[in-house]
Amino acid sequence: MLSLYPFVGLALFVLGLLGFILKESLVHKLISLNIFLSGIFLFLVSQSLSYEKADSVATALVLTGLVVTLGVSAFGLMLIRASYGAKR
Amino acid sequence: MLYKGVLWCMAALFLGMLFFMVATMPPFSPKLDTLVQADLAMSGVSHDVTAVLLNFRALDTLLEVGVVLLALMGIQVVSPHFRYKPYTEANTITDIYIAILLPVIILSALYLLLAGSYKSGGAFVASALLAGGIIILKLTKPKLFVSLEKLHLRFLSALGLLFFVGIGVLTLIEGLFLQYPLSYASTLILMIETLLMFSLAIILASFFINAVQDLE
Amino acid sequence: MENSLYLVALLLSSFLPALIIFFLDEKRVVLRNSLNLLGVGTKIALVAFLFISLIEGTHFRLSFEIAQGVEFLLKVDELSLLFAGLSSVLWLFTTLYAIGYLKKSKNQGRFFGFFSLCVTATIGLCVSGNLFTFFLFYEFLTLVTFPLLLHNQDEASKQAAISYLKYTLFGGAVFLLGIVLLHSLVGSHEFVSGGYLQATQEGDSLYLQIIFVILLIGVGVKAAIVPLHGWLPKAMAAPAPVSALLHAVAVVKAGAFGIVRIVYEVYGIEFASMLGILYILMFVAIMTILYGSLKALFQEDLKKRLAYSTISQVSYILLGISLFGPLGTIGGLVHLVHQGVMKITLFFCAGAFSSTYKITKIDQMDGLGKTMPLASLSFTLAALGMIGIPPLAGFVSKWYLGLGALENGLWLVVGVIGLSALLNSAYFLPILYRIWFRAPLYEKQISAKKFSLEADPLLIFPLLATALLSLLLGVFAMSDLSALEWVKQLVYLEYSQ
Amino acid sequence: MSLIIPSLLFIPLLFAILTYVFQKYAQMLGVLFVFLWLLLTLIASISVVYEGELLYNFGGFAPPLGISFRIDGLRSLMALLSAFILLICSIYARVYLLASLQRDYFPLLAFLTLGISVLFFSTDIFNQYIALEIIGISAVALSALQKDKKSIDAALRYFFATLIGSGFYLFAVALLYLRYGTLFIDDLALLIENDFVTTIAFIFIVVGLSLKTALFPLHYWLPSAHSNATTPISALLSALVVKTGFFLLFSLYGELFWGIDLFVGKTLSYLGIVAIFYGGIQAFFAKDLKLMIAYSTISQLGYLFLLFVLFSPMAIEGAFLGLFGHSLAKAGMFLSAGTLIYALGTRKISDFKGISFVFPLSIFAIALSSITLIGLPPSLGFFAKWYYLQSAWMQQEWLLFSALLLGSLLSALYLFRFLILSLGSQGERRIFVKEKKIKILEWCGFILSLSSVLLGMFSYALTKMMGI
Repeated sequence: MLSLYPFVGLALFVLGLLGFILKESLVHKLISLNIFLSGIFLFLVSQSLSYEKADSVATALVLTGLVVTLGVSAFGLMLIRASYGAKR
Repeated sequence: MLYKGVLWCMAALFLGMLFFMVATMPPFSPKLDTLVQADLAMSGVSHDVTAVLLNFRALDTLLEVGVVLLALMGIQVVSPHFRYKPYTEANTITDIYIAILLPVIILSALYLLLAGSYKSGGAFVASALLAGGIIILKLTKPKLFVSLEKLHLRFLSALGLLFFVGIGVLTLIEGLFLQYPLSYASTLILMIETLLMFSLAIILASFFINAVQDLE
Repeated sequence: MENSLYLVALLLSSFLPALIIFFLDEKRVVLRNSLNLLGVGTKIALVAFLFISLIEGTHFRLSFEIAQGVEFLLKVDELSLLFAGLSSVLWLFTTLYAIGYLKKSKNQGRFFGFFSLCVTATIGLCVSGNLFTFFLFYEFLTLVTFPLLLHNQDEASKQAAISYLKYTLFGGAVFLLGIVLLHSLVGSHEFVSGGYLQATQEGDSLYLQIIFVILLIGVGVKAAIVPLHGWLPKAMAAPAPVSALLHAVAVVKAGAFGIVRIVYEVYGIEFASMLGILYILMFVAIMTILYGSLKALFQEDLKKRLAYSTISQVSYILLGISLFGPLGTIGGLVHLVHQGVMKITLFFCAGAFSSTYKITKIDQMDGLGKTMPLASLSFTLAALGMIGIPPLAGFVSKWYLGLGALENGLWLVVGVIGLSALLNSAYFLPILYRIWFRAPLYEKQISAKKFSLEADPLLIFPLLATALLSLLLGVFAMSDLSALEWVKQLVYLEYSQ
Repeated sequence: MSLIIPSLLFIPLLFAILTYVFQKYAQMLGVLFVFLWLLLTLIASISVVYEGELLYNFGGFAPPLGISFRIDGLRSLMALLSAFILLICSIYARVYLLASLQRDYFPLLAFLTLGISVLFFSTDIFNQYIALEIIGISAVALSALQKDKKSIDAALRYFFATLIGSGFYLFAVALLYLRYGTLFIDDLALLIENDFVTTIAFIFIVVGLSLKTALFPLHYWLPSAHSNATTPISALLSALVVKTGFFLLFSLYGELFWGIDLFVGKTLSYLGIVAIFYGGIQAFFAKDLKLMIAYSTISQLGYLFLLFVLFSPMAIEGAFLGLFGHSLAKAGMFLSAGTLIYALGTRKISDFKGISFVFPLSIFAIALSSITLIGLPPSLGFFAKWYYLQSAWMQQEWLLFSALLLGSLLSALYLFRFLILSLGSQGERRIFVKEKKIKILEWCGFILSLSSVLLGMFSYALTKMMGI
């Protein structure tokens, strides 16, 4: 039962990581990181599908992880702005 | 350029390896899911994900709300440096727009919150929607919350978490931390969810507002 | 864990005053001094008590395991009381002297605090029951002597302190290496009369010989054996009480004491002589004695001359140890005490000269006998003792050393002792000549007071006392209470194994 | 004792909220909190000593479904140690920081404590992920506390490093969950097999956590973050935050991957050796005092990673003695150095010439810390190396053996360079800030440094308490 989603998740994971390394801009880096984390979530939730129903614990983990990522990204964004702001 | 090329090649190899790993991975056996379904009756909610989030693994959720609040603290540590004055002129179009949109947003948020007990949804989704509403309100009427005292704002944003912890401490009287008595479970979860929605909406909106609010 | 409280009290009697002094205000002179003296008194009383109890056969011991296989062990035996008695009595005199000497100096609180800590470390060394504990106190001693050397806070004392630190830390590291090697070979054992290596001997003798050399280097830095003596002459930049402490009470003696412990109670004298390591020790001792005496001849500075004299005199102790046989051992161990008493007198006198007339060079000492008769007399007594004129203390130790050498038929050693006595007279007699037979450079300042000593009474009293002590130790050497008698008891124990 | 474990969780959380909401009383509440926290961890340690391992199921659901906390000797000791350091650093911060910064400091500190507590005690690998994020964000926010350009940029680097690190960890958690269907570490330990997925997960855990622990090639963020943060925070970061990553790596390695590891442990150890020398050499050539201490942290962290090739009980005891010693000594060193920097208004090492006459206590504290870092007896650092050396000897790891000895020599070199400089004669007379509060600051550093040396005397008791 191979579905496409886990592979997409992994691809996002690797691309996000690559973007993080290659991009110069801090905002790009942060977005790359978000893609990277989203890749993990997509992978986790799609790989845990069985009989077309997502595993409840995996879903809960992803939801929790999403919220954590949200908080982290918001903080990171603000740090980046502070860094640019301090430059001025 | 060479560096980039090498990196791309490595990434491709890496991805290939991961693909190989997934392809050869044994199929997932939802052991925990069966446990969840078995214990669902004890959780006080009918939706399994909500049961996991707010009962079986409530500690994760507690900490996760903590992370969000922590992020707000972090933001407030670094934000006073670059606030700028937003555009503040009154505008009829936005006024009408907000008057129509806001009730819809609030209603949908409440719906999402209540739906959490039997299907996908819940406090976080609802709070995201609500936060969007608050942000729109703030953008269109920048003066609106200025008079609100900082202390009250902080209190409101911490309220959900405080309530959650408080419930945890209260449950210590009878049993273990966050072990809801079965008869109250659904009520407690709903109360927690409601307050969480409220606080999280304020926190999420503060994420945004902290960056744009004027210095006064 | 028998009577462990007494051991703790013994250490605390100088440690607590130190701690309190650190927190005292600089101006609370009286309180500070009385605390110090209280500590000294307690310590001497405790040592005396331990002495009596030990004769009655009581055991004192405190142990607890620091890490797996490494024990922290304190115990009292005859040897430790010998050294503890010496340091606590001399501590009394040095404290009195220092109170007088530093009367107007700054940072006295710091000085006396570290001074007491220094004594704590020395007493800790005395009662250490195994090499590891010994090492801990040895390093502790390094650390607390360091601020004392730095006391004057000028360039010279800084150089001295840094040089001291370099030498002793190197020595400490080497010492530790030796201990670890020994530990990996036979495990950690406590000091036993007659040594424990023979009983547990496993490794080949070459390995044990190498370890001995390593240990010797480690401890020898503090004992100032050549070529590890470099820090000692430089350390003369410190104030006189510190020099007295370094040479007589704590540091140099700690090194010598360590060698005594290693030879007698780790290796065991018989095993050591079987391994042939005594010859190494003897060679080093002879080199040091001759080198120190020769160097002392060419020093213009009084304290430097005394420092080189110490280098050579301390090696008499090593020489005594290296002579296999009870007589040599008696000579070495009793010299540990006698040299301490005589050398501290010399330093007290040097300090008194320099604080009264700013005399630091030998050629400034002309006619001091007239202006400072008491100090000069003490100086003379101690110097004659160092040379080995009977009936002074130095004679007793040299006599036994000579006997020990003769017992083994080591004519070379006898020759060295004789030569060194000649050299000793060559560098001490000119000073005595200058003191007594030259016209004074400085006229005695006539004090307005009716009765006045030549210097501060607190400077004069201790040096008189120690000079008297060195005389008494020689004259009454055969009495039951003398150091010699105690050492004889001790040696009897070591050789009866 | 059923209250002790939940209170280890909710007390920090409660105080985080209270100090955040009631900013006016933040300082008072914060100080109350650190004392309370020390008391709690003390009670926890004592009850572990008397009752053995403590277990607690949150929500009343047993582990594979719910989340449980476990406190054993090692964990309780780690918590106790961190509580002690937190206490001293907070007292320091209470005096050192401006009141406006203290308002932000205490809530973040409470969150950091929460993260540390959850990370140490939780038995659920996803729960530990959240703990990692909590520690990460609060540490980043703390290091940006000063709000100047340098510290914010350093915090940003740190932020990205820690985020990538926890991302990797999350990926590994996802893989383990998908492979074995559980998040409970004891279940995983039973189920774990040596297959491809597990290996990949293991590598991700190792890379992610060594990024957080600043192992040699992944250390790039540490020097700037630790040296640019304000002093009490540098101390916390160096003493506690990096150690949490190491602890998690250790516990996962010990419980899950030890049996199936083929080469990763060796690689980690050899990287550790490189780190020892790289950090040491960088520290030797550092011009900036705090930078020197930060590089010394990199070097000292290398010693911890030597554990992964030996991994005998003795080596584990050694590693944790070393960890305790380094935490205390490094915190003490940062605090003392911070005091000096505050008093002189400069961070250049060459400006500290002759400072020992002005601030002897601080220099003494740094010297005591150096004793621990070099590994001279009777400090904790000595016994750490003692156990390590014995372990390396028995397992005939000669490379490690010699690295341990040479590493000590290198630390001695760079530490003595500073100490001897501080003993030198002062150049021109300079004006020092000599306020009353300097005394308190000096004592804070001194207490930590002293305890790092004196605790060595009790290392046998400590290793017994660890119960390895």
